[in-house]
Amino acid sequence: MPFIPHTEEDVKEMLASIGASSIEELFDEIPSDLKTGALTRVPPGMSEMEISRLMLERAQADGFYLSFIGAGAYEHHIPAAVWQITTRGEFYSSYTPYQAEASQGTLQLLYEYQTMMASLTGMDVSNASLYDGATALAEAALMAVRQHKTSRRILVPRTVHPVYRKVLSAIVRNQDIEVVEIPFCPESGQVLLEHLEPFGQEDFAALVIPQPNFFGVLEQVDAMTDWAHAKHSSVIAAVNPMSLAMLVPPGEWGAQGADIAVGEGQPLGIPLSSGGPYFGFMTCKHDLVRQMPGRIIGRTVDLDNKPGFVLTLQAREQHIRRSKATSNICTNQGLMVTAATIYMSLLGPEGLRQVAAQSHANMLQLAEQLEQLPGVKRVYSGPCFHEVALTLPGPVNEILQALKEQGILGGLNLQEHYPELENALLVCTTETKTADDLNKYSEMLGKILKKYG
Amino acid sequence: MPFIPHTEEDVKEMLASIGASSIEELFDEIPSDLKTGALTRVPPGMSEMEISRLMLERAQADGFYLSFIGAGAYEHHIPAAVWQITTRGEFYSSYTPYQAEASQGTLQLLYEYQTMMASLTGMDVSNASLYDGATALAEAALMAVRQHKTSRRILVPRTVHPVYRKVLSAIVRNQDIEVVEIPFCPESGQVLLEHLEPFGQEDFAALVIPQPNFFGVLEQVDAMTDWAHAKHSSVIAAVNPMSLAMLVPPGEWGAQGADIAVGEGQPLGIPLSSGGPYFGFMTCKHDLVRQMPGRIIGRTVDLDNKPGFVLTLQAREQHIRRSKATSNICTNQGLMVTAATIYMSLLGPEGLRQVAAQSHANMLQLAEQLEQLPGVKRVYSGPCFHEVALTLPGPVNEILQALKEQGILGGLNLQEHYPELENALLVCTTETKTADDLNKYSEMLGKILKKYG
Amino acid sequence: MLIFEHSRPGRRNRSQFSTTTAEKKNIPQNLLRKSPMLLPEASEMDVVRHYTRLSQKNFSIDTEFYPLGSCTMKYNPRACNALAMLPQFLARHPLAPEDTGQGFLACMYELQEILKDVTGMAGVSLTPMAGAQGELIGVMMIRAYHEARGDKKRTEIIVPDAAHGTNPATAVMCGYKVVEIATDKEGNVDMAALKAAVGPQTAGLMLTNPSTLGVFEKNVSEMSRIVHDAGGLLYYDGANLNAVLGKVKPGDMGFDVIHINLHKTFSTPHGGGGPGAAPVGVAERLLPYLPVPMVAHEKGVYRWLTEKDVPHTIGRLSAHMGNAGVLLRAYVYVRLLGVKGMNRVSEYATLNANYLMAELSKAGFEIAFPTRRASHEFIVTLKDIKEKTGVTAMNLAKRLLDKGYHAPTTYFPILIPECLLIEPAETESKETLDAFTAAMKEILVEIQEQTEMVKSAPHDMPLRKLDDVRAARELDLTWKP
Amino acid sequence: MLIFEHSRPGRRNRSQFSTTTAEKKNIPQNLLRKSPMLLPEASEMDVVRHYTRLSQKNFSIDTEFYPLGSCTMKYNPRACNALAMLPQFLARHPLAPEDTGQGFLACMYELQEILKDVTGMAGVSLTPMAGAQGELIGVMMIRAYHEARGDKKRTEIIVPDAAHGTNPATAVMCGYKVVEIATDKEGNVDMAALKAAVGPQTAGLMLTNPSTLGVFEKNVSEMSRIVHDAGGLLYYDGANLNAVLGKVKPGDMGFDVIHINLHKTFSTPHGGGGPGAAPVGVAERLLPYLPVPMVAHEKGVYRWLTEKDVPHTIGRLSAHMGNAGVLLRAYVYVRLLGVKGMNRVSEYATLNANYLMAELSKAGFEIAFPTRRASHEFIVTLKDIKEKTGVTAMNLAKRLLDKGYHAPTTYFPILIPECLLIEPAETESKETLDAFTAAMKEILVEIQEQTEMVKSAPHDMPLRKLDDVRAARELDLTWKP
Repeated sequence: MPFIPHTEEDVKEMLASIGASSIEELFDEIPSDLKTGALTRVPPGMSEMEISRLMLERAQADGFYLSFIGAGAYEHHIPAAVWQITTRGEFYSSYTPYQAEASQGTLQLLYEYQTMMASLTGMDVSNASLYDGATALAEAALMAVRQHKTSRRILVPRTVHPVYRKVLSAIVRNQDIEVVEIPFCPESGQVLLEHLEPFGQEDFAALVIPQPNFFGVLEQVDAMTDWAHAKHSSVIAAVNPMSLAMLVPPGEWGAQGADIAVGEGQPLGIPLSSGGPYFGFMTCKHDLVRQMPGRIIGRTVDLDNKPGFVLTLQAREQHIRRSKATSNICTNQGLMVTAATIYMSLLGPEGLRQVAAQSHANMLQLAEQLEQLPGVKRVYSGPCFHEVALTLPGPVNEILQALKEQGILGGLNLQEHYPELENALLVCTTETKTADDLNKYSEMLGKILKKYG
Repeated sequence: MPFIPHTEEDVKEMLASIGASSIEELFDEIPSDLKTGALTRVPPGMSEMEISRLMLERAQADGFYLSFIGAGAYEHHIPAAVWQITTRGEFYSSYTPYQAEASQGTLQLLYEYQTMMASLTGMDVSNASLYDGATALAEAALMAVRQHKTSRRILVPRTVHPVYRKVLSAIVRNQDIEVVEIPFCPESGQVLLEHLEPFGQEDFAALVIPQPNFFGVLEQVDAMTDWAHAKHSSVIAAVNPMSLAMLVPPGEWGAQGADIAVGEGQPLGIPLSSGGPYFGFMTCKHDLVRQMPGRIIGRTVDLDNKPGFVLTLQAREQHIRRSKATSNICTNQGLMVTAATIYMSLLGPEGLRQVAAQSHANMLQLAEQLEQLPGVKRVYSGPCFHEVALTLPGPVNEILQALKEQGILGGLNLQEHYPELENALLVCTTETKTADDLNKYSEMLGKILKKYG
Repeated sequence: MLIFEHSRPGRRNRSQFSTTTAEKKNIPQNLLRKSPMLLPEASEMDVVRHYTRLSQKNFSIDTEFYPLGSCTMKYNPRACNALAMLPQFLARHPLAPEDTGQGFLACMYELQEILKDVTGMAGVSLTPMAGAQGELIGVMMIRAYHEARGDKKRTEIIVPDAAHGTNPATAVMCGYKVVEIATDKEGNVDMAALKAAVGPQTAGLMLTNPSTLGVFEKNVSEMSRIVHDAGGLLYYDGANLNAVLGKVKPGDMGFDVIHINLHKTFSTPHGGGGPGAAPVGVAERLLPYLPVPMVAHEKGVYRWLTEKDVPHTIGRLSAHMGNAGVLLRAYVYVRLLGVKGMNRVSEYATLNANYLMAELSKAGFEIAFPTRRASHEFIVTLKDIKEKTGVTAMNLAKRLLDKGYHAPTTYFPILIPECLLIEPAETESKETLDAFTAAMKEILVEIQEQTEMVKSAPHDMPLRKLDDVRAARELDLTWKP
Repeated sequence: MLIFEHSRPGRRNRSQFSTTTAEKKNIPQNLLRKSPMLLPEASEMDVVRHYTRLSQKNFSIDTEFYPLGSCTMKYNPRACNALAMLPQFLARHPLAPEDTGQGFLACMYELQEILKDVTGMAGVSLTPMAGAQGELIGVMMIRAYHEARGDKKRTEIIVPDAAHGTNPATAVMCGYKVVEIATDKEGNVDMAALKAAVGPQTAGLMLTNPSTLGVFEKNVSEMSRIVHDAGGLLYYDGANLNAVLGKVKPGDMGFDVIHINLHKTFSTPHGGGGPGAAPVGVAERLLPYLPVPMVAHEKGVYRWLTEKDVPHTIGRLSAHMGNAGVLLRAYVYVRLLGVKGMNRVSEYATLNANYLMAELSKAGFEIAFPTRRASHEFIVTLKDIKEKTGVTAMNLAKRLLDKGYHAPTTYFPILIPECLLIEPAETESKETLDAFTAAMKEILVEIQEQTEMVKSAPHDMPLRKLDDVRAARELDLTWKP
């Protein structure tokens, strides 16, 4: 019996102690008409050897590609130490640190994480993570609405990740919160004040500002932040944490800084893994801390006055407050945060700066090379971080298919999310791409585009 | 500076404490004419990201094959837990357990290992491992010579692994020990008493008995053991530990059992890894323990009478005895033994029996299928464990090449080591081979052999 | 010592640094960061040493017995971790084309099918990233169902008072009013209360079965009838599915929607508090509302189902498809167990719970529902002990830490005073349960003989009892240099 | 608790068991095992838990500072482990055709070339599996060289009295007589003794430089002249190569043969006592004798060199090609360090040693060779302390364990009474060295004020001092049920 240690003798002795004649008897309170018949779609058990081979074969079949896809999930180098430590049994198989004295490892790590994330985003406090970037944005919207007493409107530019907007809508819909889409400038790829103004006539709880936005373009965050604050609304920053090694952090946007910063933590040491598990981060100004969902760790002392760490502000949470909780969330993405904390510690500020700078430089280099191909040009004039939208001289899906046959995943077809963007491709470079990689991409694309010349 | 933590300020303060003006000054006792010029063949440093990509590309280039090669190194399934635990920093990065109080983890594990190996081989005691199977055989020969006062001859059948015989000769050569080769029966593939007799006229220190032998054939170990003992010589068993889940252990061979058992520990949870690191094991009868080379762990008590473990019998070792040591060896293969101990614990007696039984059954099945191909027949009539020597109707290297093009590594060309064995192939099956694998092999070989029909 | 205290200005971990300098840069000056980042400047060894040592300060399944009721802390097979982390799986971008991920998608598809079978549901979506999100999605589907039928008067969700706190919190997040109903003294939902609560305003009932009181709701079929007759739907909180896996299918009990905590029943790691994964399953009538993406298998090819395929979907609830790596681990687990293993999970979990309940009862502990079978968990109450000695459930819990056992769940469910909710899980051996019982007996003696010592436990942990009140009052949430 | 004590008859770890039954069997009855195997019958979780807990009882580089002289306990980069364990590398059979291992062979070839460069040698073989085997192979080549020239009168190997015990033990294993020569009071080999010992019977001299006394043999060039003039060869024990890596090439000092402990200088893991790896390098005249296999690179293809290519080889010293996986780790390490990193290793190792020597001297400890520069290690002697208080070097070593530091090497080299050989290695920070110095100072006070406490250390470890004498007298080497 896989993972079940009982010997026949054990079972006999245990049943004797219970006073039951069989294991089946222990289920005698279940009405017999409810008992399950045979499971028909669960295959017979496999040995570890058999499943290992199957999984290895499937992984082999999926293979490796030279990928230039970004769009919210980014391929960065992850130091080997990160996951060798993260998967140690003491982190991997431990429970939520409710018993603080038996969980100081996880608790201290989370406190360190909170410190790092607050500093990276330039905010005062951080929670211990949320599910992912998209749900973190939705939680931020709920938080802003709780804080803002009069409005349930959230302004969200169309330059925010399209799936994030879908998730946001799905989650807030049932709480009568209105998500208002803000258009953007088709030349620069940014939201300009002129796009905001029409929506500022009416009260709104928050403005979401993406940085960089979905097109990789940098928004004019200072002006946007000040505009929203002037309207007595909150600013929710939706940021790529890796970009913050290079860019002004949300806490310093405009005169007062954003109120809440959220985003996808995946770039900080989490493998792409077909989309998860990742983690959402959330930081905010101090006065919002009691509105923040999710777990929060605090430093305190023990009976001997020695410093230690505990889960704190639990009065916000569902297991205490039940229907009055700030959110129904009762987990964080602890193991992912473990990895991210080790990742940030291994890279340090200078390492993170280098990753960001190299990712950015590679994007500029690749864009330059690709723009030399006939018919290829940048869609937007705004400055970019490490992604760029390009117009191609032919149908994107067809071109991507041709690139894939050369082992290259060329990027994301933007038309999937923006019907108006015909033949537009979103291309990403991180520090993992070498000059050879960029050359390979531009050469291959050059060859393929001959057909459309 | 990779792995060097010093800041410029650290260096300044440290030099000030030393009273030196530069790091270079610390090398002032080295005559300047000895100082090295530039290193010309060491390439510039790479980042972890760069070397990771290079290694991944090289690993990919090497790829995976369906392998039927054995010949001393065997592909067995290794449970995932084995290496996840073995590579924990506390095992991976610890030193030899000289400080017993700070090394109880490693010491207890080694004591458990000694217990398992002694039982598996049916002997009284075990050391904590040697380099590999081949050197373990050489150490056993030296040990037998130390024990036997009058003879420095060792009888070694040609059915012993050819490379083991080479290593044995290379090591004992300088100590005026004579290695005498014993022929074998070309029909059965075994050493028969008639092959031994001519070499028993003169005194000899030990007879080596392989089980199974290099051809996969099982030797008549009882008769051989009794014969050697009758001549007042030691018996050194050279065994595959996995086979002992199925076969009579050396400690029970003949009337008295073998005196020393050695072998390659690789089948017990160690990956093939192009040949190493593996580990050699050595067990023996109690009265030989003080002749045994290598580390030995003993159970004792601490000042409070609590049980604990220490390195013991160190008086045999080079760091105490120097030129009078039993051997110059001062390491074992600690990490490999860690893996093997976890492996044996996870499989248990029944698991090990199943692996052995399945490996054996697969060999019989494959041999049966291959013998149905025209021109393919078993070379030897003796019973086999999980390897079998087959005669092919064409040149082995050419056929192996053709199989390789189909992703199959078909076995080892025996003629490399036995010039008289033309067109003979040594084929191995372990429990990792499925019926589909065996079919694939026999079908492919069938197709290839058409050419030679 | 915090990682920041290992930091020195200018210390560099060069092997993680680029060997070349990024030369191009084109970002307006006003957008460039000027303020420092409070990240450690430490050597690789110091980081490895720091976090390795930290890890050793944790209890975990790999080191201790964890009888945490309602959490199902069972062994997390190491093969699940190894196989989900095969390099190709880790490297795969979520937006990579489907034909570059057929191996991965095959695993997801098969997992969907297996979960449909064990839950008795018509459809499954793997998207939810945690139990609470599974609940949210489940209730959203209930709402979508009523709305699609134009049935707008249904404003209430009924929840038993023994339910997990997530149930009412979730209902509120979906815009519902929560109606709590009482539990009878045998641990069942009070049927009269249910009948009284149900009406045309009822959107649904959320139920955990076996309940958080560790007993099976015998009247579940009748409850189903009552709620359905009133036009409401039945939500199955899968927190305790481990207790009946392979024995009873929630679909057969009449449930319309279920979430399955893979980190409980399917043994994906808890990871110090996540990530989890909680696929949702639905009966026929809720199929149109399942969240996307899901995986379809057509003509030998696996592909994502999107909004185009499921036009009435409640939508997307994660940026991609949820916690794919967790799902892979669960997939490996179910394949290892196979069809027979499904049954064994609930059988041995139940055997362990009933045995431990019997032994603790014999040892002198008061069982909350002594006339009932335990499901995979049961409740001990220290009400009497507290009244007599002042020793609380939390004191006992802390004292257990000293003895090398993680504490059971304390003070939940809240309706049982001074309770310990104990769930041994099927992967623990009789010896471990016996040793735990022996430790509990020792504490019983200590409570009599060394009352103050027990009250001030723990004593043998790296730290003594921590001051929660101070933590909440003098908030210290980030380190300042 | 031993793993055997977690065992119960009939307990099965089924996920490791075949799901089918082996049906064929054809082995004579008399060859089949009848006796039981004393292996544990335990669940996977119990095994994982047992060995995880055991691991926590170890000191290790990943958790503690390890100033073990002559052992070079530096940080073992985790990337080396990860990359050597890529699935294809692990799966590759040693006898697989060369064209299925070009990636692996390329690494081996490049490692050979790099080691030739840093040692200044003409050829390198990667085969030896440990330092002691490297030595054995080195001396075997010396012997092969003399024998090939018909020079049979050379029967002696000269070894300084400060040498590692392996040196004389190895010489004896190669059939040589060992002649020990003395050390002068500055820690150098006594040149008069060397001259007196050298003669036509001299096969070679084995030397560690910097020596095990932590100082550089300044007269090494003269020693080389003396030995070579007498027809002997010079053997370099690479145990201390870390001290001069990139600074001095053994080949430039006149050495004919060297072994390089990769588990020291090249940071492959010690693994609780192995596996190591110790490639040998040789000067031109010993090239014909190098052990096979080695790797050649011809026309873009890597291939093994065998006996056919190196007809005078001393042969094979392992079943395959030595500890390939260890060599891969060393390869990754040298590529991470690169040419500049080679130099830095010796520079910062030397800086750390000299700093710690200065600080401990200021703290009141007696340095064995106070007038000399430390190499990467140095010696503290407790001779005076022992005379005054009875506290020994071993007492201090055990007390250091209580304070969270692994003990330095004690009682080696044996010619310095009550010695501690201290090697901090380059990967430790100034803060760690300062903290270690502080701990040493504390112990100095404790020696005065709490002498008996120090003598009975350790006190804060899982066990107190263990009885070695009883272990050797009442041999208990295997557990009996």
